[in-house]
Amino acid sequence: MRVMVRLFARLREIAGAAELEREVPNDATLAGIWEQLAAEFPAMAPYRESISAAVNADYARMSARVSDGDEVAFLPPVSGG
Amino acid sequence: MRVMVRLFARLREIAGAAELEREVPNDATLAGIWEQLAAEFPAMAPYRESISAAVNADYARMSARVSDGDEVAFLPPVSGG
Amino acid sequence: MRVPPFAIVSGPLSLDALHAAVATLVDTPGAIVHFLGVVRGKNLGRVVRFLEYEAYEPLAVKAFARIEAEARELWTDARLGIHHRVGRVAVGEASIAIVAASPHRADAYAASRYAIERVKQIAPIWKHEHFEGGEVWIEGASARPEDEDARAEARRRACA
Amino acid sequence: MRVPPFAIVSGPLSLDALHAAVATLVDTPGAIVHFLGVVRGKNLGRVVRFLEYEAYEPLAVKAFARIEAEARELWTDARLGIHHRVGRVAVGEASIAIVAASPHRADAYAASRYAIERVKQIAPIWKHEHFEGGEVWIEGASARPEDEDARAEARRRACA
Repeated sequence: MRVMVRLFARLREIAGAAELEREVPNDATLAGIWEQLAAEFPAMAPYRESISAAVNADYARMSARVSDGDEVAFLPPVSGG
Repeated sequence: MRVMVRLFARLREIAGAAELEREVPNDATLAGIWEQLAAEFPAMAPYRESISAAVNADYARMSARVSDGDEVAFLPPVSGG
Repeated sequence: MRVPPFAIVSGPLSLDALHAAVATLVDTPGAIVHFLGVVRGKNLGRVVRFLEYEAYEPLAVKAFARIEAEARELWTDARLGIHHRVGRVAVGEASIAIVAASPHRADAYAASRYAIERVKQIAPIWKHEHFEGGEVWIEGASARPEDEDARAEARRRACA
Repeated sequence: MRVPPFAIVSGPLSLDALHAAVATLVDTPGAIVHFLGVVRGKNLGRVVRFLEYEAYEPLAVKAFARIEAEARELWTDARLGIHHRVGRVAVGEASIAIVAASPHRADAYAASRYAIERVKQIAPIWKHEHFEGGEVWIEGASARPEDEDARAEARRRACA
């Protein structure tokens, strides 16, 4: 199945894109999609412990499964305000 | 000597005037001037414990002496804000 | 329009003008906190028609400056502006505006809260409440600027 | 101009519009507290040229609404508005405006402070600092909306 991966701030810069469409396994979790990305972009690996994730613009745990067509987001530590 | 007494809020209403020029003894304290006023306007007497006083627009203790021409103010409990 | 940071004002308060006056006093204000005290339509079960405020203006302005000096003993880099209305103030309008600016937000919040507590304690200002069926002078605290218990209470409320 | 209480905004923030949007949500707001976070000219010894903010907009707006819901669990009658800028923000300009309205001032102050602490903890917004000699992404807290320790810390700072 395919998901749209959204990336922000430094992660966006590492990937060179704010959105990436990626083919992932049917039973993929956010953690699995992250590992796939980190393999593709090794500079992302140091963010493994500090990122948050969202599915369809709601915060989600890394263990959450995703569905075909979902929008998945990986968020580096935030700094609003 | 003469002083200008300024009164506010309920005290002003009791006196029927915002300013009163009054003759006071040369060694008068604020407490003495207050007693003179409270004798003139008995409805002020209940304020004895709760008023504050000022001389020439600075807070002053009731034991402070005043000088000829001073502006003396008696302030009921405040309610700004 | 240039306005002084401490003033008694007849007519509507201009928060923008007060903000501008205070923000420029701080070298690098990272945080600005505004407080507006707004006239409520009910008080102690009474339906409020409007308030009328009276002040001893020169002493009130000095009291505001004193309050800022006290605040700066506690939060060195904070600056304050305080404007309070006199005369008739309608329900829903602001009777007081306080602007606190500081490099850091903790100090701006604390200085702002300290200021409103101290204004209520020591500023020579009186509220005449006109309600459905009558009117009454509101009498709160005896103004004792040097009362350390009152200052301690204001610090406590400011979470200092 | 009608504005929503929670928004990501490109271009200068209008505190007046946000104030109007929030004040009408409270039946009798006796106290309104504004917080403005302003871009400082120095950070960690660097001379800041400007900031550039990026947000995950739909999630940020939901995070602001979540923060208000949390605040209303603690201060039932308080209402919040939160606007945060994205894009380039100059030194001296506000990057965030928060309006808190409540019948009572203690709740308005607490809800305001709680809100800015929670925005910094969980809103999906990032600050790109452009300084003399370079640029850097500022990375603060890992966004963990359900982390009870973080919420407790925000309550503590709000003096709740």
